[in-house]
Amino acid sequence: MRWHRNAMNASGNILMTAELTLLEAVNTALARALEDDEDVVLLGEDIGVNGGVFRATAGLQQRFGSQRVVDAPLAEGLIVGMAVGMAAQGLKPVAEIQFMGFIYPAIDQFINHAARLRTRTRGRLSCPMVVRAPFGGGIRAPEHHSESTESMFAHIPGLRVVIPSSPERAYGLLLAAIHDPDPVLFLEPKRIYRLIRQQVDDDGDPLPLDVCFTLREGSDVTLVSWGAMLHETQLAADRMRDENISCEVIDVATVKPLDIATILESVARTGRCVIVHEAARTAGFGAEIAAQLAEHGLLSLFAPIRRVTGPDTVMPLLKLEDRYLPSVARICHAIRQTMEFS
Amino acid sequence: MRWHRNAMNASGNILMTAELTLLEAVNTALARALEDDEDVVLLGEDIGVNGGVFRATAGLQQRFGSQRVVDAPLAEGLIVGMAVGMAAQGLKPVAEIQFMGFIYPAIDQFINHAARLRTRTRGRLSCPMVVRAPFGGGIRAPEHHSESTESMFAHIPGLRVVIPSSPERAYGLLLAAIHDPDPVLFLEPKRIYRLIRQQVDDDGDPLPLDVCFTLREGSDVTLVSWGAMLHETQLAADRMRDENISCEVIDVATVKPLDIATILESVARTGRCVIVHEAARTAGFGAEIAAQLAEHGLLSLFAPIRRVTGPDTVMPLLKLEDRYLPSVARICHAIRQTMEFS
Amino acid sequence: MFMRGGNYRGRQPQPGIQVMTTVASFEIAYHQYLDANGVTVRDMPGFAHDAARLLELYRSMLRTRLFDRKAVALQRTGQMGTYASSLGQEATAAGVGAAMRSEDVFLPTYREQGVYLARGVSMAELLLYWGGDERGMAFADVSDDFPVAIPIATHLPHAVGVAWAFQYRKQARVAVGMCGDGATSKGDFYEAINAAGVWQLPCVFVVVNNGWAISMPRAQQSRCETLAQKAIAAGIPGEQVDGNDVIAVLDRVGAALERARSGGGPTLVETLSYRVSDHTTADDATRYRSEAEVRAQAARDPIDRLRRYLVKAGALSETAEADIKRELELELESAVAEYLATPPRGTGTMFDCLYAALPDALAPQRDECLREYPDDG
Amino acid sequence: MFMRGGNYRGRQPQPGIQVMTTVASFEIAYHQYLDANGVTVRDMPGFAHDAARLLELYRSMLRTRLFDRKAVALQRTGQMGTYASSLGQEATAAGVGAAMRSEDVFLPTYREQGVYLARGVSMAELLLYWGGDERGMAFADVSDDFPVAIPIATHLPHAVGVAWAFQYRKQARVAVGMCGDGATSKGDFYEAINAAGVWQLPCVFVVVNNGWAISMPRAQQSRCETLAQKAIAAGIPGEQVDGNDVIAVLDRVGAALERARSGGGPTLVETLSYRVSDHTTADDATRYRSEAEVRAQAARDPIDRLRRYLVKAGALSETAEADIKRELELELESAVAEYLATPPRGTGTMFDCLYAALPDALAPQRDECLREYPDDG
Ligand SMILES: Cc1ncc(C[n+]2csc(CCOP(=O)(O)OP(=O)(O)O)c2C)c(N)n1
Ligand SMILES: Cc1ncc(C[n+]2csc(CCOP(=O)(O)OP(=O)(O)O)c2C)c(N)n1
Ligand SMILES: [Mg+2]
Ligand SMILES: [Mg+2]
Repeated sequence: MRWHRNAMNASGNILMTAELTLLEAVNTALARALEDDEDVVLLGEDIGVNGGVFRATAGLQQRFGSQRVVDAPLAEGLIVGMAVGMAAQGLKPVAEIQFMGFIYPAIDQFINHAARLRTRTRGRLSCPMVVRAPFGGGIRAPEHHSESTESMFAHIPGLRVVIPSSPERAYGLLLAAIHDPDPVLFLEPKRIYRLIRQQVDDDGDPLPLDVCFTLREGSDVTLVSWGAMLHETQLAADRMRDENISCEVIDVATVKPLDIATILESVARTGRCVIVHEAARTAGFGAEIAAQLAEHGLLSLFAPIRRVTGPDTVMPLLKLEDRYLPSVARICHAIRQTMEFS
Repeated sequence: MRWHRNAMNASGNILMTAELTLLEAVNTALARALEDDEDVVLLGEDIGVNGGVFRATAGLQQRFGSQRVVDAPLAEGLIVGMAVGMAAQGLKPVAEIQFMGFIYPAIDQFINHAARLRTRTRGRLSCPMVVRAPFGGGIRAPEHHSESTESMFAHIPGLRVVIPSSPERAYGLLLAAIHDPDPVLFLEPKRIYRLIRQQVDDDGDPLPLDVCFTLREGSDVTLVSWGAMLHETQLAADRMRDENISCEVIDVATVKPLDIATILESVARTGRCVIVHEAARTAGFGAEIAAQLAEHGLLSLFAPIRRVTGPDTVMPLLKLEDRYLPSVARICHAIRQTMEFS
Repeated sequence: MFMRGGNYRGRQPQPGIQVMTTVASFEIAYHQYLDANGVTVRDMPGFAHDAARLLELYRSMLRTRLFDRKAVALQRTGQMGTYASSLGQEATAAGVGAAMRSEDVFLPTYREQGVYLARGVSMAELLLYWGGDERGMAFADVSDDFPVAIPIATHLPHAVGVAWAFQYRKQARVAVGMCGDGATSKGDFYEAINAAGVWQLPCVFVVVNNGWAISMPRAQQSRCETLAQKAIAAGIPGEQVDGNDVIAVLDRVGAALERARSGGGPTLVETLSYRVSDHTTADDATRYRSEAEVRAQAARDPIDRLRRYLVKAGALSETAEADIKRELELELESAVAEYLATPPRGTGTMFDCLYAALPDALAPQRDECLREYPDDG
Repeated sequence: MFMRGGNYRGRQPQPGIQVMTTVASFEIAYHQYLDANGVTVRDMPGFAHDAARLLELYRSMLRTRLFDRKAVALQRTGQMGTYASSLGQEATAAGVGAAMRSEDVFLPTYREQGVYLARGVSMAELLLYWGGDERGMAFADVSDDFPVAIPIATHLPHAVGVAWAFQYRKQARVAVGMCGDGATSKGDFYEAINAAGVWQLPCVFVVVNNGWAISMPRAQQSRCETLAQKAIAAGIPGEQVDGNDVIAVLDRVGAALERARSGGGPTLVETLSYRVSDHTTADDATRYRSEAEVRAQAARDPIDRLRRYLVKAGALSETAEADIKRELELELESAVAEYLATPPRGTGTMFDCLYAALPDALAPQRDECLREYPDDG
């Protein structure tokens, strides 16, 4: 990280600005949250001395102590379940699941507890907790390390599912998730952990949850994506410009609850929509967006809504994983099909 | 059960026909499978002497012995994990999860193992197993006993998700699931376990998996549903007939993999589609069907695709659960909106 | 539980010795004060010399029994949902309830109304919950206790988290997680006791071994001789207590709470009791267990046991007992009236406590809901 | 593990007695034959008098070490994916591999290439798998062994299911599930050993306690004195073995297998070893443990230990050793060549083994895939 100026933001926080990777932005946001609120506690496997297998928590235990940055036994159900108990006591636990492929022992805690503790007690108890997990493929990792199953979590009432796609949004959305009074699953697209650096103000200011971010305006087709696939989606939009096709690019960012209004408004203008995600197609979150467009935006549509996604197969091991992930070419192909439709 | 004739079917099996409830049809299919193949073994909590909390396995331990109908310790992850091991050894375990609300500790086994053992070993090992679970609301049960989360499982590559909606289909589809060489999640709509009796031939003949069943032909609108909601959907179709609206009713039956062809073909004729499911709307399986229609059937559509579903809230306790479940009135309302759309 | 040895690292076996080295050994203790006839089998603990304290325990057990009986009756007459009675297990509930302080946090299953009542949850609230209304878990007078956990053993990791928060904030509070014998087969149970051991958290796990998990007898859950010994896997103390002896329960759970409160770490207490009732009102236990077995348990009844002791000790007269009963009946009657008079939740309230504030995305669904059910808000 | 008492049901404490009753007691044994210097500390088991058998074990350990070393080298030069070396743990792998019969079923984690090799899986297959190709788990010569389980402890319930199938079919076969010390914190581990106990299944659980779970030292996983004592929670035998003493491993795992095979039920064996390497090639262990600790382990090296014993016993000459090494190097070289020459899987094969037959619903996706990558089938 290269910090390069100090100032203050409106709320009087010291403002450090640096060119950060997404991973460093996560680390910076965690440090900020630990600094600002002693109810914030990090919990996970290998997050302490080791600083996390991706280094997302590097230096934090050294800086904040082992009472604030806690190495847990190897048990994901326990980790998320403990977070529920801590949160019910008013702490703000931020749990790390080492890879999304190991989150499944904890689904029970998400669906049967975290997401409904407030409902079940009519507001007497609540769950202000965050579970962070790196997800997605493309880093040549072993089996079970590359899947994207955000839509399974997006189906859980009472949960938020947030996915940053840039260092800046990682910083602002993670702080927002930690401040949020309800449970948030924060999925970090590990393929772009170190892909780009971006100027990030460490001013403690969150970005809004529950809204989509329009990354680029365009008039011919709306491209909707989230997480790492926005990288390819943006490249596809660049390439389309050369073909005189103007793409609007939307980062969904908060997958649940979904800000369909922004997408509808865009598609009302462009009349065309291509949804890009890495997860398997069937019952992926693209389906929900397409369904809402088919329900509320049908008359705007000039062409079928296309989904460019991973196939409904098991994510293959590293030799083939690039063939699984939607490529720029595949996205371009879908955009062209959409444009040519009549 | 009232058995009322004996005969033989084409394959020479003794044919018993009876008026069965869905629950009895499940029991009959299990008995048939146990009878026909000693590799079939039942496994679950309270399925033995007690015959299952819904009596789905009533009498089976008495008849086939405790080596074939096995009471397991209280551990769902273990039960499904054991089934993987048994299936890899060539047995055909049929595991029962007492309520779908308790299946989540086993999701890890579904997604990381059962559904991919064949892929991971390139066909050397496979998982010919069935997991049965009663699901859905409407029986005034305690918390966590009423949810429907089929879409979470429909997202898992390599899995089949099958949901019967009548005694006849329960019998035929369950046998098909047991014969299937791959893992099947078989979800039983407990609200209609005892709702109607239907003539069922205990002939050991499976029904086809991976296909939708058209329950009623119609020309104005296609109603797509599965499981218990087909009951209300059919009632709505009846009611619409009085309003001179002709409904085609499709039972999806196998949710994964989805037979979209049947639905597309129907909507190509009717131009209108209402999808009805009990599960929460967002990322429910209705989204996948709507998305595929928006992709492949857009030009057929005269009106937006409507989804009539449970809201994205926690399923309330029994005092309000009827208000959560899509009512006949709600379905009729959506049909009328669809018909009136212009 | 006692541990000897344990420090295996330093030890090396001697050459030529034929036996292997023992690197750790353990014992599991069983505690009882009153036998089934209400006769003391051991010197009484200090608190038991206070008759008022014992009468309070007696009243607590009776209160639970009357509440359970009423709840079952309401269910049978269609005025309530499925209900899980604790008939025969009242001593465990009363003992745990009396051992805890109000600032402690209780994390129960569905069969611990007795502890909730001792904690200050009202009867009307419990009836409301079991009647199918989430407001029954809003608890007017108890702020931090957890709602009933229905998915077996899933609340035990919560207890660890709660206890972790106490330790972090240096509060002298204890989290008490209760579960059944069946629950001890679940990974969550084990992960929780193991983690509580790692951090030496102020957490007490009470396993109510009532012999059955629906139709599964205790012996089919695990080959272990006692459930208390599961503590050994977590390196924490574990012991067995006669769960129908309220004095033993209060004494041992009290000791575990004291140890936890003063930094001594977690304990697992197995209370041996018996589920005299069906599993729930939806169950028919005659399908899987003999009536003889159940009848034999009558002799171990926890309320009779303490009554005999108190009567013999001259601490409980017939009139005193009648007074207690009358008072409890009155409380129960007014609770039932309050429950039955509770106006229904409006349908729209389904959306109220889902998130701290309703997200925009859900507003249309709420509107749709209120369009269909406009009259009840 | 020994059990005494245990039958608590029949016991009643005597009135007036101040101590509580002990209802169960347990001991955990530790086994070693060769000390770190290769000196016997105990009379050798029968098989160890057969020099050829010991040489075979020696060769097996060496084979694993050379394979690991080569795999790491391939990874470092970009010719393979992330790899988990078993450096320092070869005795456990060789012992388990030698104890099993070919008809048994092995269920490993990612660090047990040594056992796979002993089972007849080829080096080229293992390289293919770690090189990122599922065909490496298709195993030409081993039919029933499970593929590597990456999600920790999730394969132990599979072992229970496999063992259940053996028991059901009355086959004299054993399922062997291996996992690490970290894995013992997971509910799956516990649920599996508990269930194996309930049905007394032919199942052996080998916990390789190598001191670390990535950066977490063993002591932070659990407060228990030994991991072997976790068996007590399941009511099954558990014992500790020097995991760097291949003779002890083969002897004790062999005994457990024999007991399992003959209907005596499951056993948990904890083998004490040390992970000398980084966790995987993606890890840097210097971030969390001292080099001094690692260096100290050199003295416990399992291969050196057996070599010293064999040399002293006159069973291993320098030329014999050189011959073994040369032979292994040749095998390795040809395996690497085979691996590197394996033609890639066609992209369309992603769809091939998903189901027994490709469902219609997936055909368009397969077509789409082949349109994008037409050249490789
Ligand atoms: C995870 C889970 N699986 C299954 C059930 C269904 N179920 C409810 S109670 C019960 C038995 C519990 O037995 P035990 O823990 O001994 O408690 P008890 O009912 O005896 O108090 C079962 C299997 C459940 N609630 N949760
Ligand atoms: C369920 C799950 N959680 C986390 C991980 C990530 N992970 C891989 S190996 C490992 C440590 C395992 O330690 P141990 O069981 O001792 O085995 P060892 O690596 O020492 O052989 C972790 C946490 C995983 N693979 N699975
Ligand atoms: Mg019980
Ligand atoms: Mg380890």
